[in-house]
Amino acid sequence: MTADAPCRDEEIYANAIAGLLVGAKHVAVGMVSPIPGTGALLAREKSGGKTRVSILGKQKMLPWTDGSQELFDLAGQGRLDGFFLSGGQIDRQANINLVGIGDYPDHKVRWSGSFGSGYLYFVVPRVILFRWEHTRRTLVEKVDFISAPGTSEPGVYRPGGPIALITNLCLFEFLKDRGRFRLKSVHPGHTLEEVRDNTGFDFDLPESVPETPVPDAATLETIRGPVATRIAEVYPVFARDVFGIEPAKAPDAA
Amino acid sequence: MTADAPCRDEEIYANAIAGLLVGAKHVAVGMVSPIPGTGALLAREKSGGKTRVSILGKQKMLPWTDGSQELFDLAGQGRLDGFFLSGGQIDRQANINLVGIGDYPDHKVRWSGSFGSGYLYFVVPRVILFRWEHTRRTLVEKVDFISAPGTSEPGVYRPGGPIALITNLCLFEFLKDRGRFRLKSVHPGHTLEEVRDNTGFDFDLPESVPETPVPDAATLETIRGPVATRIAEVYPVFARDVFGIEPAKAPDAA
Amino acid sequence: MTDLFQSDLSALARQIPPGASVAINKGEGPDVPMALAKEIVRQGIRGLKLITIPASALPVSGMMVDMLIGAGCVKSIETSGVSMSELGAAPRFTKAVKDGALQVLDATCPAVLAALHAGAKGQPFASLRGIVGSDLEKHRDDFKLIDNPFEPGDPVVVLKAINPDVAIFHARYADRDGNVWIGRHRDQLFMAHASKKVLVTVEEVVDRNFYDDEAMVTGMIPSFYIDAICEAPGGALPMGLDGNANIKAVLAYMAAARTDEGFQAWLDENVLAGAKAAAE
Amino acid sequence: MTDLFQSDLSALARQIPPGASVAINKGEGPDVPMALAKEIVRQGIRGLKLITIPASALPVSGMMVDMLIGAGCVKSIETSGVSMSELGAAPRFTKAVKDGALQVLDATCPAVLAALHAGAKGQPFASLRGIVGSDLEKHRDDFKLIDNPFEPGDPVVVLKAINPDVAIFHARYADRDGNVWIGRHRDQLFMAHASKKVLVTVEEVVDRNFYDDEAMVTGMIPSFYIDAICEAPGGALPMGLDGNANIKAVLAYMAAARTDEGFQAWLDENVLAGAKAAAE
Repeated sequence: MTADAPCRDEEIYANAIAGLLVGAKHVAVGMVSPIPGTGALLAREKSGGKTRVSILGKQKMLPWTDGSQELFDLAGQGRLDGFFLSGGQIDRQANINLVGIGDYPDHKVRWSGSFGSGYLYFVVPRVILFRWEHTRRTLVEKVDFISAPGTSEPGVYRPGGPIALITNLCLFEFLKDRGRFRLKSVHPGHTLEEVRDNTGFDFDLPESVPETPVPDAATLETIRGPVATRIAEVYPVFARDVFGIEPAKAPDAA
Repeated sequence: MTADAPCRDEEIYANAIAGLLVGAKHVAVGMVSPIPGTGALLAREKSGGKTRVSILGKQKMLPWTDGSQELFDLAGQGRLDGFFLSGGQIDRQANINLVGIGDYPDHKVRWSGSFGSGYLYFVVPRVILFRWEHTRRTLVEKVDFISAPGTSEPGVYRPGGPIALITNLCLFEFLKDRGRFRLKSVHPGHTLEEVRDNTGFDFDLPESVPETPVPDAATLETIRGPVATRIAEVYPVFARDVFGIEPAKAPDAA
Repeated sequence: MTDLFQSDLSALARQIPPGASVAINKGEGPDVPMALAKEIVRQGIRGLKLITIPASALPVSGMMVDMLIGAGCVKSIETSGVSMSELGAAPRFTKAVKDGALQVLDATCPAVLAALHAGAKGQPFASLRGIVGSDLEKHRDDFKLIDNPFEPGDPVVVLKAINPDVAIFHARYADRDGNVWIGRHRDQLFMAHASKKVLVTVEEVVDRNFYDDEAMVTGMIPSFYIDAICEAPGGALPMGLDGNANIKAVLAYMAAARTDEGFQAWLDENVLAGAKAAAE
Repeated sequence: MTDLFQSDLSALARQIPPGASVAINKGEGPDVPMALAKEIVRQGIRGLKLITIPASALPVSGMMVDMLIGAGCVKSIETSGVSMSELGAAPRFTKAVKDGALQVLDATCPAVLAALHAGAKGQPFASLRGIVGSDLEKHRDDFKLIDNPFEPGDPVVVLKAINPDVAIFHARYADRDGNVWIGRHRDQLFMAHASKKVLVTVEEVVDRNFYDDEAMVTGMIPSFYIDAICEAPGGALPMGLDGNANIKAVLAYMAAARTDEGFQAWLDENVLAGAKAAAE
């Protein structure tokens, strides 16, 4: 893909994510998170390599030497600044549900599971939530199951938590003190009204709502060059669909 | 040293120790325990290699791949059958003191410390106590500091504990139910009276008191051959003094 | 040569009793015991309580767990997640939960790891930050919220130690004495330390002793943790030795496993065919 | 090249604040940071709270700790044991305790390791079997006897996590990017994970990146745990690279350290001489 090709939504999202990671020393990217991975790798490029990015899912791309526990130990030690979480449902208070719809355990719909959320949400200072489907089905008043709570009562050890939520319509920031979201920007081609109509919970508004910036030419070149090449090693299907590239090594050579 | 040389006391002790380890799968030997090490290695030879012996103090002789914790983890998992402990003081109830004489922390005499005793004494099924100086100073009615207790109250998790105590005068077995020692045999050249005079606590007696056996010629050959060679790698000074051999590799090549 | 070696997978699988709790690792590397899992299906071992260390959410590990569930071998699963990663949901897992045919003990990754670690040390429980106020805590008898004994007013979750009956995994090498080389896949080491029985398939048995080579010892599980080993080249397929999954094979499985009939046909062709042929 | 590298030991030692808690490993291998310890003595850093992982009871590690105590650098020591192994007692340690000049926090090895491990995970405490009914438990505020939350009536000791201010050790290699190779000396890895600052001397800095070689990665501490590295060939002497101590040198130290005057003369000759010459 050349730098002339029109900017894709995924690139706008990744650019917005990179903007939330300025100054981070170490960012990890969890499972099934190709756009967050793209955003984190972009942050790394923009930092001149100072931001370390560890992408889960492929052992040889990880710096660990102590097994799966090392990601969590690193976070527990306060050495991990950024992480990403999603949710089948996300609610007004940033509670996330990765387990299923309906009463536990008799779900109408069962999702994969809570993964590291029940821990990392508490200890990583900059957790970025992402959920591309922005509807009243996904962004709800109250989740059916709390995989991890958005806020904690006073006295609970909680150095970490959500700082933002990005969707296919907009970017929210999370106000820790108020325990609720505030709209930060609306993506190009979408409107505040559309955001309101499709959000199942109430949120705060700034005085004026800006548009989410489109990445400049240099940023696009970085995304489509070194970032795309690296993301293809972990997310071959995504890289093929979005950047039209194949990983250097065929992923299906068994 | 040839098999004709007279049997040394250390060889009698090692032979008695080996007799306590028949059928053990894995025996570890702690720091500064050359005679227990000799006994354990003899048990290994007699088992045809089935009894594994891990001697602490020299990394390259240890099978661990998970650091110092592995010995204790192995014991915690119930995979370690035998271990050795000593004490500056050992009392009637098999409490051991590795810390010092007098009131803690203002000791008249300070020893090195409790090492793994506070844990291993609880979880290793066959702990063999050794204290070569058999006097009323070392074998006391009540220790000044309990590094590790000989018995525990009902309800305390305690799969392990002492099975025997060997000294330069005799071999005691420990009666768990009664929480006290019973004399098992007196070493050649010593008497029951001598044992009584030099023991600071009361102990049970069998109907008749046998003499601790002297190792036979084949056993002596094993001790002075493969066992001595291996013990010299960890305890060069001991091996020189007792077996008159030098380690294959000079230990003081820095 | 040690007597740990078994000549075929069936001898290995026979050491897994029905109803056993079985630990399975994450599958980031070529360590998914797929060949052994297929043998479990062929032998019809049932009632298994799977424990994923800490999740089965990569294409091949997800597929293996999904297959065991679909084949009716699994009674419950303790996990932080089951999926095929970016390829999609695990079809048989999803269906079994919906049908109420599978008990899920929902966890979060570091909780599984911390509890396994406590088990590996022979200790009763581990403490873990986080979890407080989640629904995970509410539904697990083996997660308890206590007051930090060192700081009153500080609520902390403690997790009961996990000691699986059996751990199974695939590894690159075993030496002739039964030491198993895992490289930096430390999870298998913790699984081996924590489990009562450890069954391993290896790509290759090599005629040497790894203790002779400090570089190999560093990434090795000593033989005294291992109960049986079977040489099974390609035992992690469709996970390749280079750590890349054969995505086409996983997608073909997923397509078939969308329906009961499709799954059964896939099983017949890919798992049971050999056994049937041998029995005829 | 990373900016972790320091050109001399003095720059490394300056990063240890007076009064810091300092973790030191057991010293079974050629990993005793003796050269750095001597620099600590030269700089007169005082009030240190040593934590031995889990003991300092081998000839060279015992000697190093004894020297630091004798030189007045140490306020307290948390340890499971200090000695020179079969060579005998640690003379300055023994004297300092008798004089009431050193606070000893007596521990048992697995308690130190479990507490350090909890610290390495960022967790508040660890559970450990044993200890119950010993005098260790009675004298430690950071050991507490609680009722097992999962089994009422089962008393268990919990240990407060240890997070040292500084960890120091010697290692065989660092690569050009500051990754430190420790082989199977895993204790250093836990120390590095648990400590707020990690200062390392290495035998040799090699012009490569260990991530290119899976065999090296397996026994490596990644650079992001390391705060400063100084190349110091022979930095563990009198512990040799082959893991054998120079016993004559240790015995000479022990003979000298029997008296205050003898110890001072040994220090003058073996530690301070260079500094004095440089200052003149």
